[in-house]
Amino acid sequence: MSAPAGSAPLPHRSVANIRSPSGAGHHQSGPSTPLRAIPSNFGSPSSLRADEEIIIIEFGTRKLQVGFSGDPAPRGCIWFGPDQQRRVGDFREWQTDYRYDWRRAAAGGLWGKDHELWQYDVRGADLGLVGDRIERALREAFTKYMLIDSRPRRMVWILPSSLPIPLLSAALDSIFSRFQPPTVSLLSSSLALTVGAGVRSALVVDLGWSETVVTSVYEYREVGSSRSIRGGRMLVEQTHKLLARHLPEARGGQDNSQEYVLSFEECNDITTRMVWCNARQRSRPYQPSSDALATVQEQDETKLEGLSPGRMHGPVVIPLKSWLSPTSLELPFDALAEPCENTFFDSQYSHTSFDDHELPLHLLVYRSLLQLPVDVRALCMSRIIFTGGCSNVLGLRKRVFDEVSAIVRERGWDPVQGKGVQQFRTNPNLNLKRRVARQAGEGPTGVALQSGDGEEQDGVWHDAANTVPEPDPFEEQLKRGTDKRPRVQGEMRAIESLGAWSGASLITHLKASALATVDREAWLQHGAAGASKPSDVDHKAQRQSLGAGGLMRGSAAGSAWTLGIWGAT
Amino acid sequence: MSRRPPRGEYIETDTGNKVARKATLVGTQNIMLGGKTVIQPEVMIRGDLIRTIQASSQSASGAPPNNTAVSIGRYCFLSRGCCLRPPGRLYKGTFTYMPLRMGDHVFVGPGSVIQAASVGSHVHIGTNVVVGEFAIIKDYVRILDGTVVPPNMVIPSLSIVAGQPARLIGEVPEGGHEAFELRDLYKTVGNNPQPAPS
Amino acid sequence: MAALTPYTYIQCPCSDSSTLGRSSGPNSPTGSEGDEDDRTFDPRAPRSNYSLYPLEYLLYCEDCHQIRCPRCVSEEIVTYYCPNCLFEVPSSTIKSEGNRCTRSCFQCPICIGPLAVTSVETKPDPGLLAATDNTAAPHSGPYALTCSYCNWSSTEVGIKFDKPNSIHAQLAKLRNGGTTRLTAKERKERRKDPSYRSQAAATTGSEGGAGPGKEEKLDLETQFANLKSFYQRQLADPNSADTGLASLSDLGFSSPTSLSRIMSIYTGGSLQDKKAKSRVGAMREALESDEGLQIADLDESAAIDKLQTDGHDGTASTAQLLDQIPNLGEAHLHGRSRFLSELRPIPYLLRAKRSKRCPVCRHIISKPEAKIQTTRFRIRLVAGSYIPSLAIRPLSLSSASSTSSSGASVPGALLEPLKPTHFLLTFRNPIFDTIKVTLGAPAKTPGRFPSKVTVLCPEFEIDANTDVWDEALKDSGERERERERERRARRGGFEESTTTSSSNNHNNNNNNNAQNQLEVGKIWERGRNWVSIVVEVVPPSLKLGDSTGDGGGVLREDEDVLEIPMFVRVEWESEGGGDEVAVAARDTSGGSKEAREKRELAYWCVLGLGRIRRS
Amino acid sequence: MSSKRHSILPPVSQSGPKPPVHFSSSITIADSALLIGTNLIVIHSESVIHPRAKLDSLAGRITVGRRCIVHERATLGAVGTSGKITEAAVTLGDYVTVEVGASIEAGETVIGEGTVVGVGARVGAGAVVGKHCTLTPHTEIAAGEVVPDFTVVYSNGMRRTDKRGVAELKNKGQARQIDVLRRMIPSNPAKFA
Repeated sequence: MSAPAGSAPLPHRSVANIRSPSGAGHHQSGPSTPLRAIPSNFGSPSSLRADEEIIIIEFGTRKLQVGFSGDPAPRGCIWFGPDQQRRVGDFREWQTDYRYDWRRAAAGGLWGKDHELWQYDVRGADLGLVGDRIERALREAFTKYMLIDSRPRRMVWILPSSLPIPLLSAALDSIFSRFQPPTVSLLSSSLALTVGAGVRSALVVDLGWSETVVTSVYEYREVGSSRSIRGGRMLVEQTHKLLARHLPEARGGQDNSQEYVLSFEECNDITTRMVWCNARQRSRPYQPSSDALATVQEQDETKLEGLSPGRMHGPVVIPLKSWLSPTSLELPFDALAEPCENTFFDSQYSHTSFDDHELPLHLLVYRSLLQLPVDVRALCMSRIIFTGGCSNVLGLRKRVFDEVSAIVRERGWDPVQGKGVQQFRTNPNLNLKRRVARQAGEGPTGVALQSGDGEEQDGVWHDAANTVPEPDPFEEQLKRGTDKRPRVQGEMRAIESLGAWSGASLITHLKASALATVDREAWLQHGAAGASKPSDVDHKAQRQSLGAGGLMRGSAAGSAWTLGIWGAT
Repeated sequence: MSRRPPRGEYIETDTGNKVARKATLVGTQNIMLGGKTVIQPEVMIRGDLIRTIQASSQSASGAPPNNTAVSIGRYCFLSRGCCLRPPGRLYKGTFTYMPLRMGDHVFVGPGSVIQAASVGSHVHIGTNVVVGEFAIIKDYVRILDGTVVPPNMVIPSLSIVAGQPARLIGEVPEGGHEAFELRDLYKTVGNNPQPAPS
Repeated sequence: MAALTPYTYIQCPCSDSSTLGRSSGPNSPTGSEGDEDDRTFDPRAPRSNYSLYPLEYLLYCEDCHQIRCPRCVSEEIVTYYCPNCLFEVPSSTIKSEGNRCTRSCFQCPICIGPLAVTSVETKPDPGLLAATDNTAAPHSGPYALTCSYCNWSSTEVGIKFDKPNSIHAQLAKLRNGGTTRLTAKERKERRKDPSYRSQAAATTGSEGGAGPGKEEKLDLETQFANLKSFYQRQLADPNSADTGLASLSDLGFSSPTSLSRIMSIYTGGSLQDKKAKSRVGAMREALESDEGLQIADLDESAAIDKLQTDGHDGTASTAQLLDQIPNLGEAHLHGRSRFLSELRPIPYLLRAKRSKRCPVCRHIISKPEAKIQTTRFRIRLVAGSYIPSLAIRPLSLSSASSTSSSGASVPGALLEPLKPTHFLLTFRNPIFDTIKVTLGAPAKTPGRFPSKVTVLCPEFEIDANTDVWDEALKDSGERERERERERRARRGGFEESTTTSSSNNHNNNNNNNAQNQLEVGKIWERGRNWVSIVVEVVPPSLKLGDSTGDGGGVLREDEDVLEIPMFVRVEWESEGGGDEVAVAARDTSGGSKEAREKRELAYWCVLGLGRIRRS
Repeated sequence: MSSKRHSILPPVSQSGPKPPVHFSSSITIADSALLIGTNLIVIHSESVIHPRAKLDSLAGRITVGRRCIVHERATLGAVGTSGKITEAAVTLGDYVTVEVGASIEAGETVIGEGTVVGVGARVGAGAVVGKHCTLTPHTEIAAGEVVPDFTVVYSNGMRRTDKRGVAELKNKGQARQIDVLRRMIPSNPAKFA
């Protein structure tokens, strides 16, 4: 057992702390609060360590996927929901008369929020609570699906590369103190996906819950990433709107106060079951007049490509239980494509009218490709990986793919004709493309321009720009090297990945090291504060993508370790 | 014995069983009570549904001892309005009932219908529970109110089940075993009941 | 849900350490802000739901003299078994089989009821036919899994079996729709002969079209296997394995110097002979399906049509999808996993018997017998036999003191707002030493609707639980007599009033004489090893109106339940203990640490008294 | 217990008038079954009425088809929400099983052939349940609701279609069960005639 553990009194004994948990809270800053004793007292003796059985955990906003390294798929998947937040031994959810009062929850401002582990906006978030949730979910996974004892095991975490540090450290805190993994290695989901697809470069389109993130990976390194708030949550909200619109107007005045007329659970269910996505319409010009309405598109959906001609607009009956009075709703099948249309494409608006954070998917993909240097783009565009919950929306992947290829056909990769300075400012495409154009030419000079609109993206973005000069020189080498071994590039192509979890399982199984490896003792002593920022490690690192140095230092546990890309901010 | 002038709502047998006069016991000769068992009013036990597979010749009248249809252990508590009946099924082409066996310290909540093949000891069955035919319930099992245990389901020891159909929702914690003890409850009913301990 | 029987939750002290365990770097400014302000424990803070336990969930370490909760014990597996067939499963096979029963135990994908094997030909009613005697039954194959609750049958997804036993093995080889699937091994062999290709294309075509050209559609398991072997081939290095590994890691995960490395590698790779592939330099991408590369098939129009034709009823609910295990026998079912036709029987998850250790001293505090059929425990140190149990009863004051009777005299009745109500808390001492109990409760409960709380007697002693045999071999007669005493005592505490509580002999009840009216600092009544005191609460009125900040104008779930946090400190002396109770009683600032002979246990608990009537 | 009497059967409260009945000769009806009401009660051949089953024709005629089994405490013709008198209160098709404690409210309520009404299930007045349906225990069918053939109602109101196609086998099974029951349940139609 570690020295501090031995010397420190047992937490249980010290009454003062128990009496006022909050009061104790003040001690938090102190790196060696006696109460740390407990964690380090757990089975530190290495004899108690499980024979290398590495546990892989993929963190999502709504679910946790857990399994053993080397397995093709996770053992268990825990979704977060209000029922998990009850006290132990509270079985009310099983009482026949009990119904979760979602209206109250909705009134409390959480319509669906209680189905999320965390929100990326950590302002005012109770991080301790996040830790508790993770712990409980993990415990359930361990006992129910993995059937493992509580000997300390090494862990590999798969995280979205945009995860805010407070959340990450909250997670690390609770896991380190409750499960005592000797080390936790961090992997970014896009990398895991790339490996899971068998490629070295890819454009990962993660149609996630809280947002859609397009990450370009080049030679196993994230060289660029852009995101849009158009994600699963928005889709469910849209579905709710759709259903609400079709509900009979006899809604009952008492409910007008309510923003939501249906429960999140139900809308979510209907979304996953019934919502689909229109194929791209050949007939439609790429930029419709901004006054065209979503409803307009409905009519000509029969002549959509990829749909069998014989399709009639048969109505679909959807039972609704959570409405004031349980009923069943008749919808034209095509109406069920609206939510997807509005969420991900909004094609009735001209593409210039969107802010950076709310770009429609096809523009998002196109632009993130555009931002890439030519050679990188060539590789990425033929290695597009769709992932995330919304990739299950039937037809969505194809739609995005087609839209993007259409834009490419129309404009190629040339910068749009920009005129005037203010337009230069307002139209993001403009400077982006110009930058790319330049970079393709002479490289680094692009940085100056780039910094203009980097605000949305955290560190990674800048790296993206900065990495540009590096690939170029050896890309010629590459070309020379591979002419005998042709690499598919330059053409739009989507490939299938096993998924982030399985990718990570592969990586771990092959004993490749992670972006960052956090040592338990080190963490418990210093916490996130102890993590040396990649920049501090060496200045090259900053210029490297992925907050490099994470790997090298991290593996040398103890000394100077980083949080990899997550430490980059 | 029910001929005797009613002296209270319960018949108390010499083995300590307390059987409400308002209980409906059909085919009592096929019902075995282990003793100290409480049968509240409006309970129904179908002792007449005996297994016929081995010798279909014998009718319910000439009852050999092996003819037990329902056997109940000690300190069981059958609440008002519950119903115990042997499960029946097609076996090799012919239909037969099979005996329903119940261990000790089994609490059956009001309005529940039990058609299990066997119920272990220290089992708590809540209110309005339906236990399907040939279900097997092991020891120290808690079945929450309104649960529907589907036919043929096996519920392992120390489980907490609920739902329609029943599913495992938890395990009985180490400290929870004593709660299944029914001796105290036994005393609280009868012709001269004593109040429950605080 | 109006009625609510009073309950007690205990907060395991370990959860505080977890609060503190969170090193709050500069990064987590808002850590546990929930109860930063008030010093009392708030049962309604969202976090407390994670640290509160009913007494029976708690264990106790005799060596550390501490409560241990499920969060702070370390577990060890004693036995694995299938909850359906109740067979023990050797730990060796556990991992390979995904922790699921490999016999014929399955759950219904529709309703998750148990599935039974029934013959398809002469279909008997599965409701009446138990799984077990199919073997005995005359009729023979094909067989199907059927649910006797919702009448689902595996034939609905086109799955039938030749043998009634070892269904798990048979199912592994069957796709939905009945087409057989090859294990990775077979696949390799089959890949040799060309005739297979066409057939493969045919089978896979049904699932949404095979990849372009000679692209072969791999199921997840195979793709994973192919990828794995591909990477291993790439990493394998005749000279030294570690360089091989290094190549992936460094390339992969961007060490600062990776650039130069990549350069060298690619130059190295540029001499292209077959052997070069196996060199460090040749770490390349997978190029074909044999290497695990899969071209995505984006055309889902077929599925969309199916969605329209099948409609809502043809799709699986999220709950049903949740219970499914990842179907490794299929390629990516991106949207298609939603259809009922894609559901598969769910092999039962195994369960495990676990023994539990104290994390600190590593002593075993709970150990069940290994045999599955038995429910005995070798060791079972439950908190209930070490810390005082607490029973709550609404108290309706008899004639004597009128002030606030009725109210909640009936258990479960709603509490009247703004009306003083009394509850009787009965503490029962399970241990064989006299214990001293000190209670602390906030005058006002935290939360939006604070209720006033007064513990009339916050400090008292409980006599030892003397009669070992009594508890040990539950001689009902004895307990009977005891209870009898209590009962009469409760009815006004006449009888056998003797000297004040001191040592332990049976019949001494502290004489709180006659019609016990509420006296502050006075015990309500006392028994052999129990004491009951009175708590007076004044429930708030649940007036919402001006929305009090968060949560708006709506009453949150359980906000109408009157819960009072109470800090319980129990002190006792294990034999030979010096008497410094009085000393350590006041100062809680950990003077207790030093005291050796003196034991002390302190924890928060939450008393749920009842629901308050809405106003 | 003294083996003289084979049952403890507290007297049934024979409240109300004794209804006119029309029994097939081949039926089995326990003498502790409870038949009340004013309208005709028709029971077709080979059906079995368990002890303590209650047939109430107060709100109209009760018809039980061939080879039906009405288990103990089941109620046919419970005067439910609509207290109105109808021509046919409850009509059971052939091979219908009404499980323990199930109740079928009066008012043109129809249960189709081969349907099983599960333990404690409730069928509202005027509901029409199709053929070979399965109402799992505690199912509630609202008044006036129509349930198509081969529907399975499970888990509080979820519905699906029974695709096993075992209808005739179930009927065979029912026949066998009846063979056994009529040997066990002492029938006493005379009492009600």
